[in-house]
Amino acid sequence: ARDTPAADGMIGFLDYGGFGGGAEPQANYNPYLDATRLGATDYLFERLMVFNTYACTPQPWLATEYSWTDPRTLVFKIRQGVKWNDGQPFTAKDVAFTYNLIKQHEALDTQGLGRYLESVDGTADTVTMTFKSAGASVFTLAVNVPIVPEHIWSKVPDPVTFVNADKPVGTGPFTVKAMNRQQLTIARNPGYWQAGKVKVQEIRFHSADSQGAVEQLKLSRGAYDTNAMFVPDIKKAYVDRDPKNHHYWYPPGGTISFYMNLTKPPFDDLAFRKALTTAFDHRTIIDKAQLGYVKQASQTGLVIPGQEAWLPQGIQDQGRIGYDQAAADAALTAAGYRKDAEGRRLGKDGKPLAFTFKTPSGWTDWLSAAQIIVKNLKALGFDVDLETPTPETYDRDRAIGSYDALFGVHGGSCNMFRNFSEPLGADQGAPIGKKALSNFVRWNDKETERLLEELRVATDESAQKQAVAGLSKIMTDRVPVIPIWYGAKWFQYKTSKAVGWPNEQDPYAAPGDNLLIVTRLKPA
Amino acid sequence: MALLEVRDLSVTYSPRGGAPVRAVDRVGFDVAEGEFVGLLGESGCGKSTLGNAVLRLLDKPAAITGGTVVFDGVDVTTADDDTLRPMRWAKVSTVFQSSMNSLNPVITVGAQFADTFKAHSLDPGERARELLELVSLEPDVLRRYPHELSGGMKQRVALALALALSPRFVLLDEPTTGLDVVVQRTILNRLRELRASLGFAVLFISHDLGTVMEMADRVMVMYAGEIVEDQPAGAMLAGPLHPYTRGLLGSYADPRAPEISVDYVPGRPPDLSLLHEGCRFAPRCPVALDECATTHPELLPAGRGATRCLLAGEVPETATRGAFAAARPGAPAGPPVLSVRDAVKDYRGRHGTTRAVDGVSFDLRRGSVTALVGQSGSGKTTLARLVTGIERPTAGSVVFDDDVRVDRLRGRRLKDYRRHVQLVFQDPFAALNPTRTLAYALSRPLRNHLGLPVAEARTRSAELLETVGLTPASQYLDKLPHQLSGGQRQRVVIARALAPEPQVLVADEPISMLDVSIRAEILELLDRLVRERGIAMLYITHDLLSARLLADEVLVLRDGKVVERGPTLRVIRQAEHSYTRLLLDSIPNPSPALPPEPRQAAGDRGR
Amino acid sequence: MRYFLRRAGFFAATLWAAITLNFLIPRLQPGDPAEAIVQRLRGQSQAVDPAQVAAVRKMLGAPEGNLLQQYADYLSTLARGEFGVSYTYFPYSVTHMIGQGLLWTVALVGVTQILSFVIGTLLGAWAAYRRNTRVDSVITLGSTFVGTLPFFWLALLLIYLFAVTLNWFPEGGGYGGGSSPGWTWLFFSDAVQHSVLPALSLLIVGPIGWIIGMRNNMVQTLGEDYARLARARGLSRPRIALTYGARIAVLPNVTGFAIALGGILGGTVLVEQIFNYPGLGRMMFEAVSNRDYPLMQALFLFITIGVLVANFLADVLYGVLDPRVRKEVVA
Amino acid sequence: MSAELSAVQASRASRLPGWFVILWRNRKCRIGLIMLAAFTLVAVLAPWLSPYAPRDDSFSASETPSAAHWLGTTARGEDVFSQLLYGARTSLIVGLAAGTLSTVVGLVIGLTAGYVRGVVDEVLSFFINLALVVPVLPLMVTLAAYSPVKGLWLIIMVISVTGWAYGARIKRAQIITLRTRDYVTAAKFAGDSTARIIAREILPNMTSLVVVGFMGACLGAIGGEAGLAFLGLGDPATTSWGTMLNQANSGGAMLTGQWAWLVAPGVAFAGLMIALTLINFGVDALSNPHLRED
Ligand SMILES: Nc1ncnc2c1ncn2[C@@H]1O[C@H](COP(=O)(O)OP(=O)(O)OP(=O)(O)O)[C@@H](O)[C@H]1O
Ligand SMILES: Nc1ncnc2c1ncn2[C@@H]1O[C@H](COP(=O)(O)OP(=O)(O)OP(=O)(O)O)[C@@H](O)[C@H]1O
Ligand SMILES: [Mg+2]
Ligand SMILES: [Mg+2]
Repeated sequence: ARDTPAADGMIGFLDYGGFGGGAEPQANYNPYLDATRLGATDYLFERLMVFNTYACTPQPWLATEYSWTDPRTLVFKIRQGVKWNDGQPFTAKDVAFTYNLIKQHEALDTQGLGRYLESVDGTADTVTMTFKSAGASVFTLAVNVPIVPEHIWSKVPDPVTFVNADKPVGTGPFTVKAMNRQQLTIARNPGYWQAGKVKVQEIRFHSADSQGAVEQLKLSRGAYDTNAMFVPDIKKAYVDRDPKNHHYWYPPGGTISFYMNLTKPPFDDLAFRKALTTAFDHRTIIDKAQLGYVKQASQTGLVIPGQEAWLPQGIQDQGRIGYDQAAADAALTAAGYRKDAEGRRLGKDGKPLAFTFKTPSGWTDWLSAAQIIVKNLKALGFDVDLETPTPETYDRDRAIGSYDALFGVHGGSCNMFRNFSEPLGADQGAPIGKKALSNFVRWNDKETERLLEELRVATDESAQKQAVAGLSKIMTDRVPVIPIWYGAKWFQYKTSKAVGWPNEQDPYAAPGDNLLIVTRLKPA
Repeated sequence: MALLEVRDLSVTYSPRGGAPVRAVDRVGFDVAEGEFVGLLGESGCGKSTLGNAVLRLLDKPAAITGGTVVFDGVDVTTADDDTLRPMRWAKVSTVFQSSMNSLNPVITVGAQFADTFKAHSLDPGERARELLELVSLEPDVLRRYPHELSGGMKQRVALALALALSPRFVLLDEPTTGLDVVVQRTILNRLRELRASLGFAVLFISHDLGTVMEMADRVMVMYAGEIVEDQPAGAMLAGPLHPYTRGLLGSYADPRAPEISVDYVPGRPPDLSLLHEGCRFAPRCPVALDECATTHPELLPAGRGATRCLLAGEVPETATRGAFAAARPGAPAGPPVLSVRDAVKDYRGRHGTTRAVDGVSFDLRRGSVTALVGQSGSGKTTLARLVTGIERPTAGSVVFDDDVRVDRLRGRRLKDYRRHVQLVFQDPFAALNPTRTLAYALSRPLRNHLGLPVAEARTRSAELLETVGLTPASQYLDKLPHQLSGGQRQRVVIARALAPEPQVLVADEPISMLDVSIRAEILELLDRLVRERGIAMLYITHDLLSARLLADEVLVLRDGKVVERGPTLRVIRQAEHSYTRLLLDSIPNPSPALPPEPRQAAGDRGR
Repeated sequence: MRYFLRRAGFFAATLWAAITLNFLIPRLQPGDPAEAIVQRLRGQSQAVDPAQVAAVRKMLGAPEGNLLQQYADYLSTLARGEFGVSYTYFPYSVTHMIGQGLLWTVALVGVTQILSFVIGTLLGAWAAYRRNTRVDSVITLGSTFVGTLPFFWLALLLIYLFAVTLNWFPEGGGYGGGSSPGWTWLFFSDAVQHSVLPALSLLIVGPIGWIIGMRNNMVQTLGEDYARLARARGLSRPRIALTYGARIAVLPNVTGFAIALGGILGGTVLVEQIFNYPGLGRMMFEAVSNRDYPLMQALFLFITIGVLVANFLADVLYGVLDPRVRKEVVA
Repeated sequence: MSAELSAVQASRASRLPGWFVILWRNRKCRIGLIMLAAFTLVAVLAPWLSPYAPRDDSFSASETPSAAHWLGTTARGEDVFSQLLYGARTSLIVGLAAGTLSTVVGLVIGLTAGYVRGVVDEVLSFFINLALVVPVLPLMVTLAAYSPVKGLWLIIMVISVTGWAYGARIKRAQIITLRTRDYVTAAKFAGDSTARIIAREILPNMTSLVVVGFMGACLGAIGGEAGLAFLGLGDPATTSWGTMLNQANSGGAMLTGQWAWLVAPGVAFAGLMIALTLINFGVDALSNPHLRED
C-alpha cells in the first residue's frame, strides 16, 4: 500500500541485499567511515571519475575531463550544472574542500591518499591537484574520493565522528527516504544531474543475517532483485527456479596464490619455484573446492579477462600454466631435487624435503583447496603437513613470515601500481619476525623495484603498460608467487523487474560499481 | 459388623534378587468401632507391614498376596484411589513408625496442618492450635520447620496431625518412642478421653508393654508374621496364653521396685524368607513339645481370646532362660573421661532464640553409664550433639581426656576425637544412608578406626549384626536400610556405633523401637561392654526402666537445665525434684485387673 | 555482620577478577581490531588494503601505553561508568548501542527463558508424577527428541516450514522493514509477529533440561516418607505432587534458573544470528569477531554483574525455599 | 559358625557390579544401554562399516540418496552415509570426553565447596562464579589460538574449561541440603575422609542430578563442537555430526533439497540423546533404592 506507483517507463522499487552497518545498523552516512557507514552512501555521494572496475576503464563523472600538466600536477574540469540535493550548486570549491578535509583527517583517508597529495585547489570550474612526487600511480585513488558539500561539512565540528544522519546532502542519484535496522530505503533524486538515466524510483536494502542460509532461501525465492552472496550450487538453487529471470555473474576479483617463504630453502631457489608452477591441479581446486565458480589465475598477476589489455606481448595462453605433474616432477629432478628409493623428494642437502602448509581454520573452501594442494605436493614426494591455525593466528604468522607455504591474496584492483607493489614491493616487506605490510613472501628484487618506480611515475598509458608488462614478466619468469585462482565477486540478479544488469556479455561494470549500474537499469 | 475386618491377610516382600519375605502371614482380626487394640510383637515380625497393608500404603516390592481388609464395608485391598482418598485421614489416619521423618522438611508445621484440612475442604480455624495443645506442644511450633524440632516434638506433631480430622480409626505405629513418660501419659490420657467422646478405634503398635497393657482393651501379639495371641489386656496380663507372650511379660519390670531383673527370650526369630514347618516359635520355646517342630498350630480360641499354640493356654510356668538384673549400686567413681561444663546452646531462628541447653555440667567416667532423662524437647539430643562435636556450644566447654577442648576442635583433630567417641542417633530412619548396604555402613568404622582389611571387616560386621540380634547375618549384610523394620535399623545403628570400640558412647534413645525382649538383650550387651571395656556412656532415654537397669547415675533434664542428678537408685527411689517425681509417677502401670467391660471378645478370628 | 562483610568481600573480589578477565582475555586474542574490521569488510578473497587498515586504526584511536597503563585507564573509566565508543558502530557510543539491543534481548530471551523454565518444570513434574507410565515416556522421550536437535538446524527448519513454505511468519528480523519503531500498537503487533518463530524455537529446546532435571528430582522426593504420609493423609495426588514432590524437587532447578537468567546474553547469540533478531547476543558475537573491545567489555560487564547477582539471589532464595540449609553442622 | 562365615563372605562374592544390574533391570534403560552400545560399536567400527572414506570427494556433488550413496553426497561430492558413521566417532568422543571431564570437574569442585563450606566454599565459589562469568566466546578464541594441543582434544578442552561451572554451582546447592543429614554425620563418626563421604555417602544420593548434568554436558559438548566449527575454531579436518550439520547448512542442503544430508546428522544426534534419556529412566533407581523394585 505504501508503494509509490511506478510512473511510466519507471521501476517502482527494487529489493537489494544488505546495507552494512553490522548487526544493529545505525544511521551513518559519513562516506569516509568505511567500517561503519551504510551501503546507501554510495548512492548519495559521487566521485570525480567512476571506474568500471571490471575492465578498469575510467568514466568522467563529477569531473568531465582530466589532464596531467606535469607528472606531479593533475587538473580536472568540473561538471557544470550539478546540484546538491538540498538545491545548492556543486562547485570546484566543494571538491577542493573535500580533498583538504581528508588530507587533514587521516582517519577519513581510507585510501591513504594524503601521503601523496601536496595541495588541492579549486577555481571556478577546475580543480588542480599537486602531488608530492609523480602522482600517476595514485590516479585511481585520487579520483575515487566521495565529494561532500562544503556548506555542510565545514560546519561539522569533528568530521571523524560525524554520522551525517539527518538528511544527508550529496550529489548522488538517490536520497535517503527511511531507515530502520531492517530496511534502508532510498528514493530517486529528481534533481540529479543525469536524472533521465535513473529509472529506479526506490531501492530497498534489506538487513541480512550473517548466517546465510535464510538469505539464500530468500534469494532463491526471488525476494531480491540483486544480491551478492555465496550460494552453494547456484544453478540448482537459483537459476533453475526461474531460468528466464534468475541470473548470476561471478567476475574475478583478487588473485589467490601459493605463497612461499622466499627466505627459506628450497623456496629461495627459482628453479624449484618454477617447477612448482605446473604442480597444482587447478581444475580440481576450481571444481571441488570452489564449486566451479572461479577461474584459474594467470601467472602474470593480472586479472583475466578484465585486464587482458595489460598482458605483455607474446605470452602464452594469457599466462595460465596448466597442471602437469610429470613436468613438475622432471623439472624438480632436473633442478637437483631428486627422489630417493622410497619416493621421497630430497633437498639439495640430501635430506628429505619437509614443510608445512597453513590455511585458516573455518575457511572451508580454502581448506579444501589446501587439501588438494597438499595432495599434489605429496604426489611429488614432498613431506607436507597441513596446519589450520585460527584466522587471526594465520594472519599474524603470514605477516611475520612464520611459515613455509600458505595462501595469499593480491591484486584485483584497477590500480596497477598497487596490484604489483603490494605483493612484491620491497617497502611492503619486513624482516622475518616483523610484520610485513603486504609483501609476505618477502620478495626483494632490483628489477622489480625499477619497474615499480617506472609504473609509479608513468602518466601515459603506454608507459604504464610497458611497466606492467615488465612486472608480469617477472611474475612468470621469476615466480615470486604462484597464482592459483581468482576469488569470485558474487553477483546475482533478477530480470523480472529491471534489465540492464552487467554480465559476462556486457561487462560495462563490475558488480560493485553501483552508480554505473543504476544509471543503466531499465524496466523489464 | 466390625469397623475393620482383616481376613487371611498375607503380605510378601519380593525384592529383586533376593528371597521373598512373608512378613505377614494369613493374619485375621477385627477392630470394633471405638475399640483400642494393642499390637505387640518381636521387632521385625511384620507389625508395620500389617499396618501399611491395612492402610493400603504398601510400596513395591511388598504386595498383598492374599486375604481382604474391609474397612467400614469397603474392601480396601481392591478399592481404587478415588474411593480411598476421601476415606484417608477423614476416616483412617496413622502415625508412621518413621514419624520423625515424615514431615515435609521445607514447609512449616502449620502449613502441613493447613494442607491436611484443605485436602478435605475443611476450615482449619483454631483447630491446629487445639491439636498441638492436645499433644502438649506450644502453638509456636506451627511456625517452625521440622528440623527445628526435637525428635519427640516431631512425633507429637505427627500424632496431632493424625487426630486432626477426628478419624474413626487411627493406626499408631510406635508413636511415642521419642516421648518422655510424662508427655506420653498426658497424651495417652487425652487420647483416651478423646476416644471416649469421639469413639474412634485405635490400632496401637508398640513395644511399650506398660502402655499397651494400660491403654488397650485388647492386645494382639505377633510373631514371625503371624498373630499368636489375642486377648483382652487384663486377661493377657493375668494369664498369657502363648509362651512368647509370657516371655514378653517377663521382660517387664517396674523400675521403682527395690530389686529388678528382666527376663528375655533367648534365641532369634525365624528367617521369614524360609518356609517353616511346625510352630515358628518352637526353636525358642522353653516348653516346646516334640510335635511343635512338625505341626503348625492354628489360631484357636482359648482363655478369653485366642492363641496359636498346641498347648492352647495350658502353658506350664517355666523360667525363661535369659535374665538381666540391674547391678549398679553405687555412684560412679574414677576420673572423668569427658566433662561438660556450663554448656549453653542457643538456636537462632526467625522467631527469636531458643535456648535448648542451659548451663549443663556433668562428667562421664570410665566403666560407668550416665543416663540423661527428661522431657521431650528438653535438650537431650542437643547435648549429645555438643558432646560429640557435631555442634558447638554457645557457651561453656566440653573437655575430653582432660585437655581436649571438644568445643573447639575442627578438621583433623575433630576426626581423631571421633575415633574415641561414637553416637547412636535418635532417628534410625535418618541415620542410615539409603543407598548403602549394611555391610558397607558397618565396615566403614572397622576399616577406618580399627584398620581391618576388607574381608575381615565383613566378617566382623556380620558378628556385630549377630550381637544385636540380626540373624542370620548373611541375610542382612547386603540389605539396604529400607528393607529393614524400624527396630532392625535401630540395631544396625547401635552395631555401627559399637564397631570401632569407642571409649565414649553417646546413645540417644537407642532401644526405643525394640521389643522388650531384644531390648533386655541389648541392654545386657551394653552393660557388658561398659563393664568389660571400661566404656564411658551417656545414655539418653525416656525409658526409666532401662535407665534403672543400665545407668550408674541419672541426670534429669528439663527445659535445658539439669533439675536433679544422683546415683540411679537414689534418684528413682527417692526423687527430690517434683519433676522427677512426676516422671516416675507417670510410668505406665500395667494393672492386672481386668478392664471394666470386655468389648467384643470373639468374632471370626482367622482359622 | 561479619558474615555479610565477608560475602561482600568475596563478591567484590569476584567482580574485580571478572572485570580483569574481561579486559585481559580479549586482548590476549591474536589480531588487531582495525585489521579484523577491514578483513571482515573485504571478505576472504580480496587483498586487504594497508591504507584502509591505517585509516581505521586512526579512526578508532590507538590505545595508549602498555597493557598496564591501558588497564589502569580501563578501570578508571569503568569507575566513572563510561564505556567509550564502539569500534563496530563508530562513532556511536557503547551505551547507545546497548540501549538499542537490550529491550529486544530481554523481551525475547527473558520471556522464553521464563516460559521454558515454567513449562519444563511443569512437564517434568508431570512426568515424575506419572512415573513409568506412557505420559512419562512421551514427555521425556518426546522432549528429548525435539529438544536436543541442534538448535540452528531446528531454527532453520522452522523458518523453512513456517516462513518460507507456509508464509505464516516473517523469516527474520525484529520488525518489518516498513514499520517505524516506537510505542505504537502497530509496531508492537509487528514485533510480536516477528518474534513468534524465534520464541518458538527457543521454547522447543529450552525446557528439556528443566524437564529431565525436575523429573529426576521429583521422582526422588516423591519416594520420601513425607510424600507417603501425605498420601495417607488423603491429600490429592496432584496436591502431593505439588507441595511434597515439586516444591522440594524444584530447588536445584531454581539455582540453575538463576544462573541461566544471568547468562541470557551468551545463550542468545545463535537465535539472534539465525533470525536476524536485534539484540545484545548478536552484538556480542560481532563485538568479539571485530575485536570491539569497548563494546565487548561493556557487554561482558553486564553478563558478569547479571550472573553474580543472580547467583547471589539464588543463594538467598535457596535459604528461603529450603530451610534445611540453615541447619548447623561442624564439618 | 564357619559355615555362616563362608555364607557371609560368599554372598559378597556373588554380587554383580551393582549399578549395572540396577540399570539393566529397567526395560527402558536396557534399550538405552543397547542403543548406546550400538552407537559406540558404529563409532568403533566406522572404518569397516562405511562404504567410503569420509573425505573422499571423488563422487559427483549434491546427489540425492541412491543405492550407491544411501544418503546422497555433499556439495563437495563426499558420501554422506560414510560421514555419518565416522561422525559418530568424533561426536561420541567429544560428547563423552568433554561431558565426563566437565562433569567430573564440576562435581569435585561443587561438592567440595558445598560440603566443606566456610572459607573453602568462598574460595571455590569465587572460582565457580568467575568461570560462570568469563566471556566464553573470546576465551575460546584465545584458548584455540594458544593451545598446545590441536584438533579434537583442543575442542574437548575448550568445552570442558568453559562448561564445568554451571554443574558445579547446581551440585553445590544440592549438597548443602544433603550434608546435614544424619547419615552423613554418622559417616564422619565412622572416620571416613571428607572425600569419601562426598563420594560414597552423598554422591549416590544425587546420582540423578549428576546424570542430568552429564547428559546436559554431553549435549552441550556435541553441540559445542558444531558451534566451534561454525566459529571457525573447530578442527575442519575431522568429521563429526556437528561439522556435517554445519556443512549441510553452508552447503545449501536445504536450498537444493538434499534433506537426507541435513536430517541424518540431526537425527543421529537426537538418537544418541534418546539413548541417554532412556538410560536416565533407570538411573532413578540408583539413588533411590525404593525404586529398584519396579
Ligand atoms: N536446629 C534447630 N533450630 C532451632 N531450634 C532447635 C534446633 N534443634 C533443636 N531445637 C530446639 O531445641 C530444643 C531441644 O531439642 P532437642 O532435640 O535437644 O530435644 P530432646 O531433648 O532431644 O527431645 P526429644 O526427646 O523429643 O528428642 C527443642 O525445643 C527444639 O525445638
Ligand atoms: N523392602 C523390603 N524388602 C525385604 N524385606 C523387607 C522389606 N521391608 C521390610 N522387610 C522385612 O519385613 C519384615 C517385617 O518388617 P516390619 O517393618 O513390618 O517389622 P515390624 O514388626 O514393624 O518391626 P519393628 O518393630 O522393628 O518396626 C522385617 O523382617 C523386614 O526385614
Ligand atoms: Mg515397625
Ligand atoms: Mg532427642
